[in-house]
Amino acid sequence: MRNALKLAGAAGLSLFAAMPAWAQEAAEAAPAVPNPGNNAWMMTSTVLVLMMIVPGLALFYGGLTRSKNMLSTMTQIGAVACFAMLIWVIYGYSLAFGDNTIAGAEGYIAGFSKVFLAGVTSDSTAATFSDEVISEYVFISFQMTFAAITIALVLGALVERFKFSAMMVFALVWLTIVYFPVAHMVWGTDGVFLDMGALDFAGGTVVHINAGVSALVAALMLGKRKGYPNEPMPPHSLTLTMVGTGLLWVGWFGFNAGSELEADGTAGLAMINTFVATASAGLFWMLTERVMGHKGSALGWCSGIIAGLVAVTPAAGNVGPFGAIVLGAIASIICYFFVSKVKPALGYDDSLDAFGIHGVGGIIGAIGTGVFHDAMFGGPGGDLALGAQVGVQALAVGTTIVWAAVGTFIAMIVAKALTGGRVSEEVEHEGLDIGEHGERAYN
Amino acid sequence: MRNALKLAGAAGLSLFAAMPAWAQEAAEAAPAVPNPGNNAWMMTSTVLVLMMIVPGLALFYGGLTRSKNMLSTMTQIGAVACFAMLIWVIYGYSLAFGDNTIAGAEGYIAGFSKVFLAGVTSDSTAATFSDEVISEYVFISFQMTFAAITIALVLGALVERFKFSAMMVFALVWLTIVYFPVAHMVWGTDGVFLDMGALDFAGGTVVHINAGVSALVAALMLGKRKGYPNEPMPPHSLTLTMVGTGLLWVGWFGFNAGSELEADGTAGLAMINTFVATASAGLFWMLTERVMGHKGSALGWCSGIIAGLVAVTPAAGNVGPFGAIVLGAIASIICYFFVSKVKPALGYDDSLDAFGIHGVGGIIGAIGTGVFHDAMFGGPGGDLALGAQVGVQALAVGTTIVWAAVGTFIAMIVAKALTGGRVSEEVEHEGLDIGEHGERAYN
Amino acid sequence: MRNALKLAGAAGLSLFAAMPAWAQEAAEAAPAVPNPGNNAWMMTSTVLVLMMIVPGLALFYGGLTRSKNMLSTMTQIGAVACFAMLIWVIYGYSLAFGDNTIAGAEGYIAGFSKVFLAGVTSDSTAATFSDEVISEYVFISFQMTFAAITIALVLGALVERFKFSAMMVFALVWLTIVYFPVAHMVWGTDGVFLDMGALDFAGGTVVHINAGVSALVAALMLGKRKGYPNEPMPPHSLTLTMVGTGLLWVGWFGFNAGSELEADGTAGLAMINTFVATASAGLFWMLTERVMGHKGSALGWCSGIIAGLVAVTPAAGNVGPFGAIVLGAIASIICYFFVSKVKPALGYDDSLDAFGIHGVGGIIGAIGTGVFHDAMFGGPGGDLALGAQVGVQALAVGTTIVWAAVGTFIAMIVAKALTGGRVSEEVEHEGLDIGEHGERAYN
Amino acid sequence: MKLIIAIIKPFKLDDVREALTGVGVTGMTVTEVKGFGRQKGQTEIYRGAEYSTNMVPKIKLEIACPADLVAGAVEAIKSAANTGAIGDGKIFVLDIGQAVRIRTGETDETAL
Amino acid sequence: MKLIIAIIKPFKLDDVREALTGVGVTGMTVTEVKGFGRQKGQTEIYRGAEYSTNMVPKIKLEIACPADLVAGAVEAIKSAANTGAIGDGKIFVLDIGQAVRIRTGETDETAL
Amino acid sequence: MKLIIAIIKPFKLDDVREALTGVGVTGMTVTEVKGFGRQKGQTEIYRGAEYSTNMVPKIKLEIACPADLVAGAVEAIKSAANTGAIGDGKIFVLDIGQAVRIRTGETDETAL
Ligand SMILES: Nc1ncnc2c1ncn2[C@@H]1O[C@H](COP(=O)(O)OP(=O)(O)O)[C@@H](O)[C@H]1O
Ligand SMILES: Nc1ncnc2c1ncn2[C@@H]1O[C@H](COP(=O)(O)OP(=O)(O)O)[C@@H](O)[C@H]1O
Ligand SMILES: Nc1ncnc2c1ncn2[C@@H]1O[C@H](COP(=O)(O)OP(=O)(O)O)[C@@H](O)[C@H]1O
Repeated sequence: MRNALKLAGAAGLSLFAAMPAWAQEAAEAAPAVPNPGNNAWMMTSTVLVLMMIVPGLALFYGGLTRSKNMLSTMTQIGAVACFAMLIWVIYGYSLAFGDNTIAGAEGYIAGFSKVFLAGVTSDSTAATFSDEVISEYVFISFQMTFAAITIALVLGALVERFKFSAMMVFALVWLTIVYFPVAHMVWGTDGVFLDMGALDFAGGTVVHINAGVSALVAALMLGKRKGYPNEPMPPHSLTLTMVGTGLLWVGWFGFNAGSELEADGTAGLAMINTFVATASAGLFWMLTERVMGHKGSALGWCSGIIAGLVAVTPAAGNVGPFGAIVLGAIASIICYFFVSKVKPALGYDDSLDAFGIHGVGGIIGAIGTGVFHDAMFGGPGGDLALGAQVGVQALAVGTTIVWAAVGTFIAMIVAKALTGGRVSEEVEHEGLDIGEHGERAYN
Repeated sequence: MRNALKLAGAAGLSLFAAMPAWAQEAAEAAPAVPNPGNNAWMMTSTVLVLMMIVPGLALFYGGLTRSKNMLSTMTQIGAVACFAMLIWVIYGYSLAFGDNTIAGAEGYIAGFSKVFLAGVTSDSTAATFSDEVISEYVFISFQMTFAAITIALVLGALVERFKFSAMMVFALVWLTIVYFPVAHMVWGTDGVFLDMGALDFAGGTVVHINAGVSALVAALMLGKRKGYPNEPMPPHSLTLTMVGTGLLWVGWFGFNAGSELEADGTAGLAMINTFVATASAGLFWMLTERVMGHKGSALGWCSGIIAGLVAVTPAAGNVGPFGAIVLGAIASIICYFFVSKVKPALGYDDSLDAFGIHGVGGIIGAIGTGVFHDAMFGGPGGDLALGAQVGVQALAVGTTIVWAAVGTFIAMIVAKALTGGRVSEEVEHEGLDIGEHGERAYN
Repeated sequence: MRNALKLAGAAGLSLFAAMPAWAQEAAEAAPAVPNPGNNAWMMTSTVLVLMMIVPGLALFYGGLTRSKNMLSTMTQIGAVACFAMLIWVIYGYSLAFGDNTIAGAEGYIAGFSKVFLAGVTSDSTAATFSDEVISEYVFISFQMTFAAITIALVLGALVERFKFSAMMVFALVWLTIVYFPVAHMVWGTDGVFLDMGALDFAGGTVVHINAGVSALVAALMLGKRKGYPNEPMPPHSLTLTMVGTGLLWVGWFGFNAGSELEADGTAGLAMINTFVATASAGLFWMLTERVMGHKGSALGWCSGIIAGLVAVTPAAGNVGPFGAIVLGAIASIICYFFVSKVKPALGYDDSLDAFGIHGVGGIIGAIGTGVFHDAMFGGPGGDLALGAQVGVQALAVGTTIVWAAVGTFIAMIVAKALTGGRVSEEVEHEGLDIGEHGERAYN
Repeated sequence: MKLIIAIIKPFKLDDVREALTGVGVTGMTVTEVKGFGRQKGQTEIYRGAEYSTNMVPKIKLEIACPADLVAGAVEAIKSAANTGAIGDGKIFVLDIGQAVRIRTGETDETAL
Repeated sequence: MKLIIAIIKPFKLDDVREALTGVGVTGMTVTEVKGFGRQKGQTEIYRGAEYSTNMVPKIKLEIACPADLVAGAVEAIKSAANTGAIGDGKIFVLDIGQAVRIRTGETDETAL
Repeated sequence: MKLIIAIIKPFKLDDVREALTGVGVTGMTVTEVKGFGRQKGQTEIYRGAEYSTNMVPKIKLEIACPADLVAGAVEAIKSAANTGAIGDGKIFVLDIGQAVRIRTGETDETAL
């Protein structure tokens, strides 16, 4: 979702310019009713984001684990998404998007006015960035899927050893003290990031930097998988990982183009950028592998696709297609080095590179959005004070990093205290499928 | 799809209230043209329901069978869906939604006026519950996918032993004498269930109770799989079952929110309920497993998800989100006990629990809709005569059960007479993939 | 996409007939703003076509190869799609849909006016066939996916031996000299096929005949897989092929109904035809197998589904549902014989039958559209000079065949010259997954 | 000590294992194999390409046991695995020179 | 009676089976195995993590046959499986003490 | 020449292979098998249906080696594969009558 205030004005103007006088009057007179086209697009987008989680992310992550942990990986993703949805309607939506605020926390968190969705009915609407509205239930659902996927992304660093119960406790605390506040900072009408003019079209900060940094901190606190890095742990099914990659790409259009909240031309821009940044990133990862003396790999293609999607998330409606292509390429190359060189050098076990791709890619995307938004690079942003915008972006990024790191630290402490955090050595060795769920993925 | 008459009035009123006078006049004067937003949403919904069948249900069911029957399971689902589509356009749509009726069968079946889609063109429209319309071809397609998935669901009780040819004969008879009449009772403008005021938003009666009860009767008539229950028959790929579960959930939004026929706020309500009832049911199944002294399982999560989706189907636009959460939890717990305790105790072989989840969950959903529709439980139904509504719901359920049981009995008799019904012992033993299709799923 | 000029007129008329006078005036006065419903449907359609490529086609083709080439097949599809997307925004869109033309090539290719999407912004629109518009970025994205899937389809004839680098070079040349010109002939406002009145609703000529013929020529030039046809090369996972088939069917609604560019009744017609032609073709392939003394097979069902989808592509909005059913059946039967009898007799190695299904099915669809468009067969075309229309269709088909064959010949020469074209015997033997990508699909 | 190698039909595994337990065999090692012999494999057809595999899925059992148990074990396998149809499989008996239980280091008959 | 155990390259299976049929062998049992020896395995890289497996996919054949057939069978395998490249595999011959055909109860050479 | 057959726990494969290399073994053949013995398998439950498999995944090693290497090899396996817990596995030693290297035709000890 982009800078609401600024763009809302512009879109509103152009819309009105395109309408005859009688219609303008009518539009002003009538109470807001959602245009079915916008509602339809937002429902479609919501469904697409769910598809990113199950089966998308479940397959992407699951294929990368060993077969003895396949069900554990998929079930943790599925179950934590369910849990996030329930928390969301109980108090999450209120804390992130409620219309009052907790005194003293203005700009950082909303209040409890919409706990249990108080007051929302089928006729309630939520404003878009122009003067249109969509059904509030649709908006709540759309945003619900964002919360669900973000916590699921964190698991990428923790699979193959994190207890199911620990994950549930972690999710409860983390969503409450990390996700809802950061979501409010970016998307709340008085949110501090929005206020400082940070550009973040579809939630690069809230979703990817947040998840990536939290994944890193949690992985450090949880410790390495037994045998890592000496024992070979090749992906048990790159086929499934590729299926997951495809579904993530497909679903990401709901994520990015849906964040416009309308089926308009800016959504179209977000869509084309989500195509080309991703295509560029997929190819550039493989190219980088070649340049580094290796074969271009299938997992490289997948990794590039995700890196590109992550990087274009904040940029989607904020840059031009050729800015997006360059951004995708840069993100892909840097993530490649991070994942293949920096991580092994540092030796921590971010098992599926949740930080290496979502964290690093998210940061590149956020900063890059500040650059490529400029008209000079084909962006829709006019001639900006480039340096200033980049500074604002960096400030938002930095704040998110610190917030996520501290919050994750607390959430992990609680999770470990209540559940132990990590499965027993024996379960880790036999696999979490049998140990935690009493099943095998393949018979 | 919900109670058309009652809700249509309400929605119409609120819509008009929101429009200036000139627009009201215009709306009355102009012949009905579909709003592209509603048409778009309904086309999207239709596509989503197809995705529920292939690959959704095919994977969900297929993953639960043994690998030697994988292709048989998937092909039966795919082929019977194709067959249902052809029957639908030839005479099914006419019998269910045609505008005349067969004398003496008013309320139970429509007539032959639309056989071969007589009179339908690109300009034909179908009314929604407000005064909007959608393209009739879109409506026919949407409803076509409902017929196709319902017959496919029945197969869950019959896999691993039911002949392909028997399935085709069964489908022809069953659709004709069970599905089309029951669909008319629920959705026909003069349908008896509609007439008595039964609430069924998206077809819980027609689809799930119908399919579940038919599955049970057919399974009893077909007999157990050789070796059941002594021989272990673990799912050959819970991974694929989880993929199917995800796709079913994703597609179900077309099913439930699409049943509003418009992209309005009630569709939004159906959407959010389909999220939270399902999330709740997924977690409550796992929780019940824990309470019963077992591990929370991946298949438990999947089973809960489906139970929740089934239960929320009649309720989707008829209850509030917190009613939906409770309904999902109840359905999940009861289905758990049914599937894990009652079925083994009774000893019949409903192989993939088509009755245990769709039948039982459907009944809970139908009755529960009568309860949670009430404003007292956060439903949109105002203060109702709760007991009376529940009575009406129960009557519709009971009628469906009897109708489905009798019709299935006849259809199975015919299928067995013409084809033998069951594959030979040898084929059952070698697997239906080789025996019926001459292929292996994995090489 | 259908014959723009003719149908545009008709649709415009009926639309205006349905509007009150004040609205007609308003519509004339206002500059074109996309209706959100149409934009929403086109974005959904675009996403659906991407899903056809990844994971759809990747699984469909991948499942049919041996497991040692699974990743190679999927990665080639993914990477070539990415490459096509980048080429598309750089100069492809301009050459196919740009608004100037290269002197002397009028009707065959557009010019360079929109290279790098020059001049396109979020406010740019593209005309539909009535007097509506959609966002140009959405139109570009939609068409981008068509270019991407077409080149990916060609790979079906080349898998298990074609070098990754060769494929990239081939794609660059082929898109430039085959795809962009043929797309312009069919869809360009001055395109020669459009001009002669050829009917092609969703691109049967551009996509399927083009890809199929090119696949045949390329396969002949590349040579057979080592061991073909003596060594058994059974599909390594028909399960995944069936998943791919399901996703292709689901996505094809974006392809076909999306080609209307609006969410109107004609899109509804395209949708229902895409259901029933496909259902018919799926069943008729299995039936033909039975008639020929074999078992009806899972792969037969899949093959029929694809044959039906291919055949209905040019016909989607141009025939009635029962014409579509017949067309699907005919395509399925002929493709069956082509693939099972003619190909083995001729002895070339079109590995996954890209020509046998897309080429042959595409030709049947194109000619059949000329026949079933006629009102006599329930088509929307009125009483036409049937013979004349069929002649026009045949001319378009013939031109495409020659163009594709010559262009592919050139592209393969270039690819072979620059990269060698084919992997070494050793790599072919070990599998391209290890040899070209350094990975295994399953561990 | 002897090593009994038995090739049986896969669906007979449970019966055979029970029969062996009945005669005092306490352990065995099981491998999924493919057998080639008199029994003909199934024919698969994919888009007109026919593959008659000739290879039939079988289960191989390896049972180490003291010499005096061999006769009973062979008999047990023979009757439990028999269906009377072609492809029921074979039993081979080989000599074992030495046996060790890894956990305890016990050797020979006590190791089995 | 002898048990011939042969480890060969997977793609040689059909050739070897034909060669064996040629010298009168009527049955065999086939297992997918991994071999460790002089031949080096492929290197796989996943996001920078390199795995050199050292394990190469091989096919193991087990052929029970009368002693007088052994020389011919070994020769047949040797020539059919030979590519001249490292990793072609091995042949081992062991003694079988007893053989039984499960279906008929026939024993020893008639059981093969 | 002897054929050492060892059944071990899967996760011990790397350790055992290294230990064997250490005592001069240059090749071996590895098979994934399931073992039945004292060690109990895991219980799986699917919708209330409980399956206790009794079958535990194991790795089978086959090592052909000269007689004088056997003692060392057995010792190496024994110590590398030992965890002290039930299910560590077994080692069996059989006689090999003849050995051939397919690539070169070398026979007996030089073939190993
Ligand atoms: N000479 C042999 N050596 C090793 N295994 C054999 C031999 N002959 C048969 N087998 C195994 O026994 C199985 C059954 O043999 P087959 O000839 O098909 O039928 P039958 O058991 O009735 O003799 C084969 O599938 C194969 O696995
Ligand atoms: N000592 C051994 N015991 C058992 N199998 C062996 C032994 N040595 C080699 N093998 C098997 O033979 C295969 C080929 O051996 P290798 O040393 O790679 O090449 P070569 O066949 O040319 O000697 C190995 O992959 C392994 O399966
Ligand atoms: N008599 C036997 N013959 C062949 N294999 C055996 C035999 N007994 C045990 N095994 C193998 O050894 C493995 C370990 O045996 P088990 O009895 O579980 O424990 P332990 O190794 O501690 O004695 C079994 O899983 C099986 O594969």
